[in-house]
Amino acid sequence: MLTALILLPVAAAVVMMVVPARRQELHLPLGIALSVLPLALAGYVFWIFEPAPGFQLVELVSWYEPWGINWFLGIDGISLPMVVLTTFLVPIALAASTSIKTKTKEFVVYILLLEAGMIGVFLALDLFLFFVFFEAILIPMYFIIGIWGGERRVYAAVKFFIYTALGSALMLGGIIALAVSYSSQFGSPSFAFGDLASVDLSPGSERWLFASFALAFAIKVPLFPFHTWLPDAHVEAPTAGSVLLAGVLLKLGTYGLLRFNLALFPEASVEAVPIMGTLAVVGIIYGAVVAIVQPDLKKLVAYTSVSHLGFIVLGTFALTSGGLQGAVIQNVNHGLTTGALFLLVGMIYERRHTKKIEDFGGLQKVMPIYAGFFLFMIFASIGLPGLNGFVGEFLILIGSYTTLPALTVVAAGGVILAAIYLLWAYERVFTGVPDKEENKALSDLSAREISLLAPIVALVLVLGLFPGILLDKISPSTEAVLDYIEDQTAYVVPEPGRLADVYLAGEDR
Amino acid sequence: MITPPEVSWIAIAPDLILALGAAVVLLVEVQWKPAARVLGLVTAFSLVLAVGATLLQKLAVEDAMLAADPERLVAFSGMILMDGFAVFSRFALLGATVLGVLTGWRYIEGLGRRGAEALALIMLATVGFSIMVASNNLVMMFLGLEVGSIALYVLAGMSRERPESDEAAIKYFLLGSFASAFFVYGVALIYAGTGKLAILDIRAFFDQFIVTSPTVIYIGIGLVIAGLGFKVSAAPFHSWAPDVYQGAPAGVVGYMAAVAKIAGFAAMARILLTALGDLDSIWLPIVAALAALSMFVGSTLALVQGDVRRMLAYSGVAHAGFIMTGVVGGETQGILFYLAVYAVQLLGAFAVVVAVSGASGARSSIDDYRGLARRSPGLAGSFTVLLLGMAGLPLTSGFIAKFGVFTDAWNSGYEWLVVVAVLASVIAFAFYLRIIVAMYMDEAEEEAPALVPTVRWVVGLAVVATIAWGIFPGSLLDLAANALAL
Amino acid sequence: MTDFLWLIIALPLAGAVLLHFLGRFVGEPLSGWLASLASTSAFVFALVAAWPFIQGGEHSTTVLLWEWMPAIGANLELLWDPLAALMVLVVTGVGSLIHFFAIGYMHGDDRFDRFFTSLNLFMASMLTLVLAGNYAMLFLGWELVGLSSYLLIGFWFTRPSAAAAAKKAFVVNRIGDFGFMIALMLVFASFGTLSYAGIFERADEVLGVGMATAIGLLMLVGAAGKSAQVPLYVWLPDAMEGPTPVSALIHAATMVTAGVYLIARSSAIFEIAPIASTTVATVGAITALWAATIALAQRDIKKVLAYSTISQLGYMFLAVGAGAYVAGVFHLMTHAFFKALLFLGAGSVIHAMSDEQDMHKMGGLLKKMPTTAITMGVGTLAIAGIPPLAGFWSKDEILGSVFARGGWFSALWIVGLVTALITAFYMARQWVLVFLGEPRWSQDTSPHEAPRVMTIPLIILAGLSVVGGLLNTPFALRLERFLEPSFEYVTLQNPPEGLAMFAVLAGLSVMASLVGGGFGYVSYNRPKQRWLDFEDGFEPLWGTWEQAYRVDDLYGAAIVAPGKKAAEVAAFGVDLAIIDGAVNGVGSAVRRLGELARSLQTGYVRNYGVLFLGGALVIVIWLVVGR
Amino acid sequence: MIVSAGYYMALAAALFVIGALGMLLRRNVLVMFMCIELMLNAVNLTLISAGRALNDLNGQVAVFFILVVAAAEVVVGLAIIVAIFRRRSTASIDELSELRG
Repeated sequence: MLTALILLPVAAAVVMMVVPARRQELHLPLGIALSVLPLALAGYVFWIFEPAPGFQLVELVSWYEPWGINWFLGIDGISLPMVVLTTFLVPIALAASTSIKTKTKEFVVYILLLEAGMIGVFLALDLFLFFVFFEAILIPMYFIIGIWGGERRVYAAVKFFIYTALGSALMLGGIIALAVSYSSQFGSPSFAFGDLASVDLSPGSERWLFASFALAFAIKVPLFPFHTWLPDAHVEAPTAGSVLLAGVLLKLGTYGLLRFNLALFPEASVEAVPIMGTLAVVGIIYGAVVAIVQPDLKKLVAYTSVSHLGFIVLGTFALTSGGLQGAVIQNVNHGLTTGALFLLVGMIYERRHTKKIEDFGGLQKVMPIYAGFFLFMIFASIGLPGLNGFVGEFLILIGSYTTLPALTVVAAGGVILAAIYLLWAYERVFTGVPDKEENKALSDLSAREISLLAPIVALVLVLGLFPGILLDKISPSTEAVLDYIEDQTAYVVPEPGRLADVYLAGEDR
Repeated sequence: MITPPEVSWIAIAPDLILALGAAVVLLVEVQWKPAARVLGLVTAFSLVLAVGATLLQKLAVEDAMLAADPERLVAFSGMILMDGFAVFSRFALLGATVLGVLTGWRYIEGLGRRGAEALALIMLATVGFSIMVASNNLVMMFLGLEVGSIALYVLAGMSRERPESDEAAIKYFLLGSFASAFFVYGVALIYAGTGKLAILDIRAFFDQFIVTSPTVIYIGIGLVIAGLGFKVSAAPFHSWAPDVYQGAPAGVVGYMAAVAKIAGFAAMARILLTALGDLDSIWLPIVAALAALSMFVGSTLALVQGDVRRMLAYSGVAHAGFIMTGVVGGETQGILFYLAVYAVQLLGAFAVVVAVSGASGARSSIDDYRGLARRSPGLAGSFTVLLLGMAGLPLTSGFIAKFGVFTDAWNSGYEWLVVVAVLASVIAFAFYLRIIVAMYMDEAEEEAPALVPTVRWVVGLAVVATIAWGIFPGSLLDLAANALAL
Repeated sequence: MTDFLWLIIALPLAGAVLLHFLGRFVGEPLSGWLASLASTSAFVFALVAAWPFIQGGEHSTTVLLWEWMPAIGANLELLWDPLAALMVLVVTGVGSLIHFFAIGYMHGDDRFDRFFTSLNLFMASMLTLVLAGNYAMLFLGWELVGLSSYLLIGFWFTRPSAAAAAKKAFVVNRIGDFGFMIALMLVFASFGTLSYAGIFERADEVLGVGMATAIGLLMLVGAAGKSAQVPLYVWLPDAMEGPTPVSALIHAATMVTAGVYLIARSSAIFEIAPIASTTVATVGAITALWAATIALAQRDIKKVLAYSTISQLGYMFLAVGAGAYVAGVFHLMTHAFFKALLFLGAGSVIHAMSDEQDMHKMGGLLKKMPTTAITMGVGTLAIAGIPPLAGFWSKDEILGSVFARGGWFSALWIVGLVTALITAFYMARQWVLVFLGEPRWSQDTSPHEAPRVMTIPLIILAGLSVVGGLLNTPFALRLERFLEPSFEYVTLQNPPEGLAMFAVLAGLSVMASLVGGGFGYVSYNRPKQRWLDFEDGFEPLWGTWEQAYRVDDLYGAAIVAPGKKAAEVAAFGVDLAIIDGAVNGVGSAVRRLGELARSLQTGYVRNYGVLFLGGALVIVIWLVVGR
Repeated sequence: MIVSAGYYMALAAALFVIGALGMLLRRNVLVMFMCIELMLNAVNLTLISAGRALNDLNGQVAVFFILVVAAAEVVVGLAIIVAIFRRRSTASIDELSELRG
């Protein structure tokens, strides 16, 4: 089942390759149709997934026995939402790519291969296999940015590639070190996630290994101060690229931190809580502050990602139920809202061929439907309760306070800044009287464009009001992570309710 | 009563066949002045026979191993070994030769009557290196090295139209001889210190004795490493490589680079791992340092090149560093696997270079690759796969190879070297990407390069091998694992 | 009955959804009537549901709708208790009247249906806020009313000032929310849940004084944002950019009272935190006086009411801070009546004056629009605190309760009294400037009385402003008995006992109102704009008031401008130059290293030889010497 | 007088160094060539003296091979030099430095 989930997009890519290059009108519709298949399968997996801890639908095939590497897949409550999100966003990203006029076939192929890689990352339970997917997705993304991107696409693509490759290269060292320790302790080589978690590490080497993994994921997230590749990549990438980049690729980092860092190096994770938390919070505030004055709409949205993903990292390293659940669900939420924002920016870019905020003004008058969608997504991104962004953010904030009070308070300041940068941008782009000639004749969204956004809007609402759909499946797995950490270390998840004694001890009742 | 030495024909059968083939090619040419195709057929026939003979060797090796009688694998009074290691290396050399001849076929054809010389030289070079990887005696190894090298010097200078060819040849020749002198002086000093020339004897010597004043031996080891470092183009002994890669005829450069690297590393593994395995505390730090230096020098210099062939040369320097990481790791499996996949990628890459820049190799600037994806998508895609393979991205054989040598090096305690290696491979990404950028992201109005069928085969084969060994590395890894040195 | 409580929220929500998608086809005025229907039916439904409370003896109930974020004890659950019931009734009651009014007011606007969509959305949000059974859901409503407020202030988005005001309102509210969120973190950390049910009962055993104070003060920050208290009030005057019914509904009667509601709802926590309570009261008193002085000098008819609203909200804060929760809520209710009335009346005037809002350009409208004038007059008397109108009873209860606290609160009591005086003055000033004196409007405007769909709500509200106070007089504390179950964990502060005390205190406040009102009437009911000289006589104080103490400029110079500067430094100085510079610097450093190494590759064989020999020598030397 | 093998080997080392330095210092390709021959002969001397000292024939036999190799090198080297000389009419190695970087 899970193998099929990975191989379906690959098969779809192969089918695409067979289509003659000159039948350009076929490429995109066919691609969209084919990309719905993985979505259907992922939906089925979601349906049969039991809300229980541990991995389900596990598949294990030996790859090269003497090295202990395996085709080892499984899904749990942490990866399930990510897989569904990935398969959900790909058809939308493809359908939003009508402006791709050159080499459409290759474009679709790259997107499908990218999808396979992303799904693979989320499903892999063998670290070797994980790394293969983790690194392999760089290639299609590199081409997507580099071939169909904007003016400085080559710079952005190379920067994206090299920067993230730098992180994963060091992680490769970490994986090798872990595997070597395993085989020296247990006598046989293995890269299986569960096996490597049982390796006995000295505190010093555990810290180093934690750092090697954390750096790779921090660059991917991207965590401050490793974020500067992101605005460049986003600004230059075509819409579909931005959507998938923000929607899924960044989540590989947060997913990795949650899945691998916490479970493989519980001791070091507990130690690293202040560092990771601080970086996350600095990123929240810093990303938001920098976003305020960005002159380019896409860059602005890119910096909001830096800020929003800081919340996810904060929630992850808060090591509480609320924090972890919030982190997982916020992965999905951010993917939806930011993905939608990039779609929206792409739609206006197709009409006006500019993304500069100052080139707009008064758009709400000429494009009311567009403005409505934009505003909706802005509020989803700000974290308006009732919409999805709030659920994650609130769970994270409330959940993180018990372990990281000071940092969480600062992080909460990010919600003010979010309102400032997004609403100010909205004000400049949409309100007032349209005074530029080019803007007066803009056409509002077409039915096709509305149909791209509508499913996202629906999900934003559904997840905002009924997050239980996801949380029920997520929580057993996140609880299992916490139990594991408590089991392995001296760390105890603080029981909220006793904190009054902890933090304000000594006062009279 | 002198007993004549026992002759084990099978042990040298491939070499004999190729040497004979070379002679036949030359004789036929002189006698009948046939079309180039006839000479090509003779060469192909010889190569096929040689491969067949090597297969027989492999069976013999398996028999001997089953019979637990390794003595059978020592031939010619201990001069030649026919162990798994030699057989695997020989396979790699023969494979490189086949691909090399195919790549250079258009060039060889174009040489006219001197084409026969080129074919003969190629075969003789393979003979030399083949003896080198199989020799159990340091002087024997030197002989093989020189036979192979001298043939390569001449090959490098075969182009008459391009003055760079002369320069490449004389540089290669002078520096190569210089390095050989160092190598053989090192051999002499080891001999002076131990009284042994045979590799297995030296190993036995160090198993039995602890040398009290080992200075002479140490100097000998150092000089041997330097000499071999030259052959494999490890920094700082690499300076010839870019000039020769750029100057020598494009058609044969891939072959030259591949066989020299295979033979050089096979010899290095034999000497360091087998003969001097007990002295690893002596040479490990040196090899590790050279590996680190090579990876960095190769990557950073490749980054600033404007000529694809020079870039590939520096990438070769970096790869020498990666393979030396495998030597530090001490496992022949990793080294042999890396050599095999790298040789294939290198030959494939040079086949692309031949296709793009023409047989004489005049146009190999990175500008000549602009917009290749539009002009010739298949070629560009293939080159991309090969470059990514060399860069070591997952799902290519290069990744498995790198992963193997890194793991071995980590296992032997050289963690820092692995860290250096992964960082260097990131720098390496940057210059492989430069070529890809030129092919895919720059536009240029030029004609699609004409693809010779033989070149197309080589490229296709290399691409398939790169991907296949990247996804299903098991078979080749098993072969390499079984290719043990005595 | 409580099983269908969700309908109270669902009805206006359904209206909003329906109008959002179909409003364009329904058109004017039907969409307005539909929205009004949704709101009114919610009112009727709430009345039915609240009946058991009115009869007495019914316990409060919690209704779980569905699980939302169980990990932090935050589900979608409704708490139906007297406090909630009262709030719901006020919101739906006043809200419905404003809906009707708006049908007339918004006549001819090309986004008529959109307006009612947002209005219904607001109703649903506000009802969510007051019906919430836990803090998370309260926060849901809290933010949704902020959203509706944003949408409605910026309803005329083509006006840059409206758009800016909308943004400002949301952002300033977010500053308050920041405090509120931290308060919620502390609540969760202390109780392990955000559900009222799990909090208030255990508050005194779980919370220490320090923690309770922290929570209380942080909640105050949130409340100050939403209820426009010092120093976060600056968004409310700007919010007058919205259509006047919006100002009446959101920025006078309902949404801005959410802060008061929050503190009243959290009375169990404030009970343990006297410092927090006192701070609440002090902030309220300062706000009351501060805003009242600004209201004195405003020329814009809506600005007067806006600052008046801020001032009156200050009263409510003063009340709840003093522990007089019922008095606070009581004033909340009466204020909803008369302030909605005043705003709607102002709207009627503006409507009649073709969108003129400057009172200097009005005058003499009494004859042109008598209904508006009289109803507004009732409202003016009510807010001024003239007995027996609604405002008198509620304001008097507040002042009496504050007086009864004694100590520091005595000072606050004096502030309240002074404020009452000023309030009466500026309300009189407004009424006189608008309705009496000679007409100062230009010839081409022809003021006229509003249509009945607008005047009937005015009349109803005027009636409520008259009798509303009778709900809770010292002689019959009906409201207090009604609300008592909601404040079971606190001891309610009441005015001093005894009729004599009541007479003295009431006499004082009535005196203040009469003096202020009379002075205002006399000063402004003079021909030939002689009141201009009167105002000039107060310079420069008057100018300062007129410019609202220039607080906006201060915030702009002290916070906004430096903030923007800092953001620019961060974005272009730190991010581009330093961080990205470092990243690119590493790249170019590697390249430069390559170039450097390249210069070693000279092409001369001798140099290659030297390199080779050097390498070999280093190895040999290391082998011989270095080991 | 018996001269110990050490002296021969020291002489060989000196010859080797002289050859190496000559290779680096001289400009004429032919002379550089001779220097390489000198280095190889130093190797030969080392092998012979070591073989003699160890009373082992192998070293001395090896010398024959190296001599042959040296001869082969000369043949090829001279051929290359002749080819270059034809084209450029110079035997100075410094003229040949177009490939660099």
